[in-house]
Amino acid sequence: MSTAVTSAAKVPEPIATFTATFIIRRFDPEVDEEPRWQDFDVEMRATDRILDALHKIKWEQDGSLTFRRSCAHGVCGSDAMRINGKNRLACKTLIKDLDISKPIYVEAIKGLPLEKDLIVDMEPFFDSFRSVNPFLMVAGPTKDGKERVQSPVERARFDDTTKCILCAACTSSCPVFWTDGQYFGPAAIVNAHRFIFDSRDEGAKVRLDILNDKEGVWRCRTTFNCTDACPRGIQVTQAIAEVKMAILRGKP
Amino acid sequence: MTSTNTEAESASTMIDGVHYHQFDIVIVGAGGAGMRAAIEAGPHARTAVISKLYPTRSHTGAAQGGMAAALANVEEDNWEWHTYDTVKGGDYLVDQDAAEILAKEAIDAVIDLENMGLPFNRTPDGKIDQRRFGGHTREHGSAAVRRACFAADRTGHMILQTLFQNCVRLGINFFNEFYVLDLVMTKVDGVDQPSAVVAYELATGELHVFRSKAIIFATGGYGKIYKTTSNAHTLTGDGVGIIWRKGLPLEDMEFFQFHPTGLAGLGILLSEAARGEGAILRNASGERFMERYTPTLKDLAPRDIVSRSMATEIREGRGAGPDKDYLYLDITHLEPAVIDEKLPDITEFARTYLGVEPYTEPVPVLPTAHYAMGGIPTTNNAEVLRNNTETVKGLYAAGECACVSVHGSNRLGTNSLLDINVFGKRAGKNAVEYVKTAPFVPLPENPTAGVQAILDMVRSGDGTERVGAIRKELQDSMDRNAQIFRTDESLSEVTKLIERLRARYKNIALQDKGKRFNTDLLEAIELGFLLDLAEVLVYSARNRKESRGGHMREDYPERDDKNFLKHTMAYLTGDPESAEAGDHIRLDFKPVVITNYPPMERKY
Amino acid sequence: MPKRVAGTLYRGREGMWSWVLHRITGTAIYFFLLVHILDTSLVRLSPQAYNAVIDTYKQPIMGLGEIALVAAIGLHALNGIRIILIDFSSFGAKHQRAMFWVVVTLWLLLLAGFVPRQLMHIFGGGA
Amino acid sequence: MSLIEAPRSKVASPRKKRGINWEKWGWIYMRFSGIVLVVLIFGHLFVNLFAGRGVKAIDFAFVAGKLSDPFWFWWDLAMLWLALIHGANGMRTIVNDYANRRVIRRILLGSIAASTIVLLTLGTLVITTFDPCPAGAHPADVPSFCKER
Ligand SMILES: Cc1cc2nc3c(=O)[nH]c(=O)nc-3n(C[C@H](O)[C@H](O)[C@H](O)COP(=O)(O)OP(=O)(O)OC[C@H]3O[C@@H](n4cnc5c(N)ncnc54)[C@H](O)[C@@H]3O)c2cc1C
Ligand code: HEM
Ligand code: SF4
Ligand code: F3S
Ligand code: FES
Repeated sequence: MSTAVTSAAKVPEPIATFTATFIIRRFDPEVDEEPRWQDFDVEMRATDRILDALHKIKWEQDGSLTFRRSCAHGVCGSDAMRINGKNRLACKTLIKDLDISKPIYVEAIKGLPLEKDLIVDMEPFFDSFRSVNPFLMVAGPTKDGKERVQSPVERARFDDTTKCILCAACTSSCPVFWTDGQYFGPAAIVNAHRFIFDSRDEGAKVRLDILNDKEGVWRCRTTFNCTDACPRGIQVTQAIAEVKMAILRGKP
Repeated sequence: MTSTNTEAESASTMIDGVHYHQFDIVIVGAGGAGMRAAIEAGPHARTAVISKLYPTRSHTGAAQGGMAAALANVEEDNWEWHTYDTVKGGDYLVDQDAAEILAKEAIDAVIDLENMGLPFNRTPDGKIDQRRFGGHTREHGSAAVRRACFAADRTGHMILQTLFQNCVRLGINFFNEFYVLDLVMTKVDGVDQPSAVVAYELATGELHVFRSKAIIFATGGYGKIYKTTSNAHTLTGDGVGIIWRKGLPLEDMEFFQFHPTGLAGLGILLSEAARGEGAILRNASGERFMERYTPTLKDLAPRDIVSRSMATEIREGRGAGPDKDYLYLDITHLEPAVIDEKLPDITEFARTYLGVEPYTEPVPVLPTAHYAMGGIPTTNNAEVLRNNTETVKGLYAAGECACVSVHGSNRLGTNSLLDINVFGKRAGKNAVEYVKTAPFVPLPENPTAGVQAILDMVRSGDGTERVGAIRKELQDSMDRNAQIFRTDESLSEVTKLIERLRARYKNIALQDKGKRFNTDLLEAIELGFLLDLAEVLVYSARNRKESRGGHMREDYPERDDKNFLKHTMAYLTGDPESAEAGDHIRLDFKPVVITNYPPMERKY
Repeated sequence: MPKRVAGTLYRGREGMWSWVLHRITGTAIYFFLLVHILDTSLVRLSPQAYNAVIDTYKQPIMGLGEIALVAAIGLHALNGIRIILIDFSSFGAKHQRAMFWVVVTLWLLLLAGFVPRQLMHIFGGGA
Repeated sequence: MSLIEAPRSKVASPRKKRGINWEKWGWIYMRFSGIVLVVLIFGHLFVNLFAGRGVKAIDFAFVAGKLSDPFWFWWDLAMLWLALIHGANGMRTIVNDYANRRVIRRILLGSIAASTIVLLTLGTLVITTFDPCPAGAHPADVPSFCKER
């Protein structure tokens, strides 16, 4: 046993650093007429995250670089941004997974009003979220003061969509959302899905009705950008398709 | 700003560029504790929740393993055993009446969450499933018990989401990305009474005064005083710092928990749930070393003991890796299907951040700064204490920023998610009762003066120092000197450093001079709180000349019940700039409440 | 007029590009269809009128245009089937990426069958 | 507040309660018609472009011949309706997506609707009232069966 563990163990190589170039789309609403690109050279290690690079820039080079972040390990949803053209969480994108022989482009997510540098206004996003009744709708508490019963199979039915951290990577990657921002967007649908397929919930009809809207599920053109962008690996397009089918059926 | 209640918004006015709002209850912090309080308060009083982050970004969402409650869904269990485990886990520094409340109300707290929609994992017959966790035992320590209710390894995420969802349902007023920087106190009949909080709006740089009858602090922990930590960048202890600067006491600040299994080098947490599901800690030679330290509970001993054992293994040269400086968490013997069902997130962290495949390889881990046992002292009703016996009327605290104290000198895993729900609810309920009869406390002459002073101080700085550099020095030193093992020498080194850092802090330069989304400015202010809290922590730790729970003094390795079976109460009494910590910090003590469990030797 | 946020091109994958192509081909076919209905309507007017117009379709340049049309319809139709499979089966959603490459393959096969034949028709002998 | 225009356009109507849910039925229609169109269009293309002499075989006589056959009569009629409505609905979606100015959007949607109605009427009339052997036509231009009448 002991030898198995030691031999299987990873021996980290001595830490090599190198210089990576970041081209960041800056926008200071108090100064700039329009966004501009700015280059930064940063000393990095392969295992560093893009968030580390942003921090290094902010803490060592330019304190005015502005972005949101909190948990730094992909569970709070603060730092969705566009890295080399794709929506990613800065804290979940490692330098080693990018081609650093070329500069790394970082810009704010698309389709939401740009506020400053990498920060966008999230209110329209949360508005959509709020409008799908994202909460358990039931007549009242249980009579015996205990939990509602739910079998493991029923629980597994909506497991995938409970993982959402509301980071907006999906919604802001959706070409339909970019067009006019009226579409509810994948994140709202994911959160509706989470309740529509929860066996305890009694509000599926209401939610299906909301999503059977001009700006609802039918606007999804199955471009899969959302699924590719989701840092939680949620099968977003699949979830949307399931909601469409539920609307056609008239029940979950 | 999110305001779902327009009626409340219209109540706000602007005078001299400062916004004034009025509510019955203002909750500072939208983590688990804050939102749980909001759900109690919202329907009964005009309530606002102010948070420096969007609610769902709060660090409650990072909690993984579970929430304890003696539901006895899978095996015999009862709340009395849970109380005992909590008391013993906290090395008898726990207030036992509070622990009893915690354990008793745990059951309702879990059921409440389930009824609100939380998708717990289920047993085959459809009840809430439960798993083992460190220090939770049956029959007073005879064997590990399955007490932690969980939703895969994202229990905190599901709690945070569920609470947020219910706040949406209730139409709670949120003021998001508003940084509360001061608590306004007004002298009434010779006593300081809270009348408002002052917040800085990130988006605009404008100040808001929230006048309120009751104020609940739920601002979370301050793990960022350390470098290696499982805590978020935003956990800078602002709330605790604000209370401190008001001259109100902080309790048991010397006790900080180091979680045994952070990803080596990063501090990202791998939940104890891994060990609850059967993971094993091994040293370089593959030995299951915990068998030597705690033969009964082995890897599921409380965190202070496991972390200390790990540090000992490394010190004695049994660490793994080229520098022998980490250990392994081994789950290779678990079925991949079980791992996928119960531990999907943490295995992904190992893959993403260390490039290790947990199905087949052991994961390099190290203890990581995790949880503040200490904080704002409160009664069992979440009322903030002014001293050992009196409370501050209308001021409440709950969650990690508070110290009830249910965790004593070492918190048991899964007891914090419980804490935020039980005492968050209590804070909300009691505030509602209070505001029914209480009047508004008049505002003082210039309520924003305190915040203006802070802003001027950091803004005016055209010095040469960088915030990032000062913070890094503090964190490095805390990791080196105030971590698992402490001595008077190491601790006083930090005290001296803080003194120097304070001088440099006055000389900082901000590069962002703007008003909108000035995170440069806020990081500077947060650093001020970090310095304050690190200083109290270290000062309290120097004074506690014994080893207990999370506080291990190598120069005083034994627990000393005769002299130190008491809570530390620290007060800011003078100018924090004064050279000696002793010049501006006064330490006092508060007796521990002991009901059923007289202190005993702690063996597992 | 305030400026719109423009950044780099979004680097979507098969799903996004197949959608872009679907839109473009759909639009192209639509405009062709408008014209095609009009010209075919000439059969009601008189045989001469119709024949005069249809003769232009027999020009080599139009012959090449017909290749483009068939290519567009082929891609649109095959991808349309892919979309329908995605919509109505979880198999489709799971394997959408592979299915895109199947669509491309089938499309190439279709063209491989049609193009030589069409070239024969337009450039080959016989009026 | 920001200089950057909010992408959320002002055009879209506030969410209102529906009569007929065009989006849903449109969506269903696109899929249903799509499947049928595969058969119809490829059949059409095969016969007109691929089989025999391809495009060079097409002339009045060819068309007249086909339209006199009830099989092709119904085929073409179905194809006309299904394809035109499919295409028009598709264009409606695209216009809704990209035409952000209310006036422009109205004009475009109006033209799509108008052209669809006109072309459907025209096409249907042509197919249903078609005379394969118009009086006075040159015998060489009409299908051979005209002579037998
Ligand atoms: C990685 C990790 C895993 C954990 N796992 C478990 C577990 O399995 N079981 C368990 O029981 N416990 C666990 N814990 C501990 C537990 O999660 C936390 O102690 C608990 O969630 C704290 O909740 P809270 O509501 O007090 O604070 P938080 O959730 O941290 O919320 C703090 C709130 O205060 C706001 N705030 C802070 N400062 C200000 C300010 N100046 N102005 C305005 N708002 C402010 C923030 O925006 C935030 O909304 C874990 C902790 C971590 C870090
Ligand atoms: C040959 C068989 C055809 C099939 C299987 C087919 C299938 C489809 C499907 C499934 C869609 C919906 C796409 C979506 O919702 O994302 C669609 C859209 C569309 N189709 Fe077709 N179609 C066919 C022929 C045609 C024809 C002949 C035209 C032109 C008249 C056409 C024009 C369009 C247009 C303009 C769209 C809208 C594209 C968009 O919204 O992005 N299609 N087609
Ligand atoms: S579905 Fe995924 S990408 Fe979308 S908000 Fe949720 S976590 Fe983010
Ligand atoms: S990106 Fe948009 S179009 Fe549908 S598949 Fe995702 S919502
Ligand atoms: S910082 Fe929390 S998700 Fe990246």
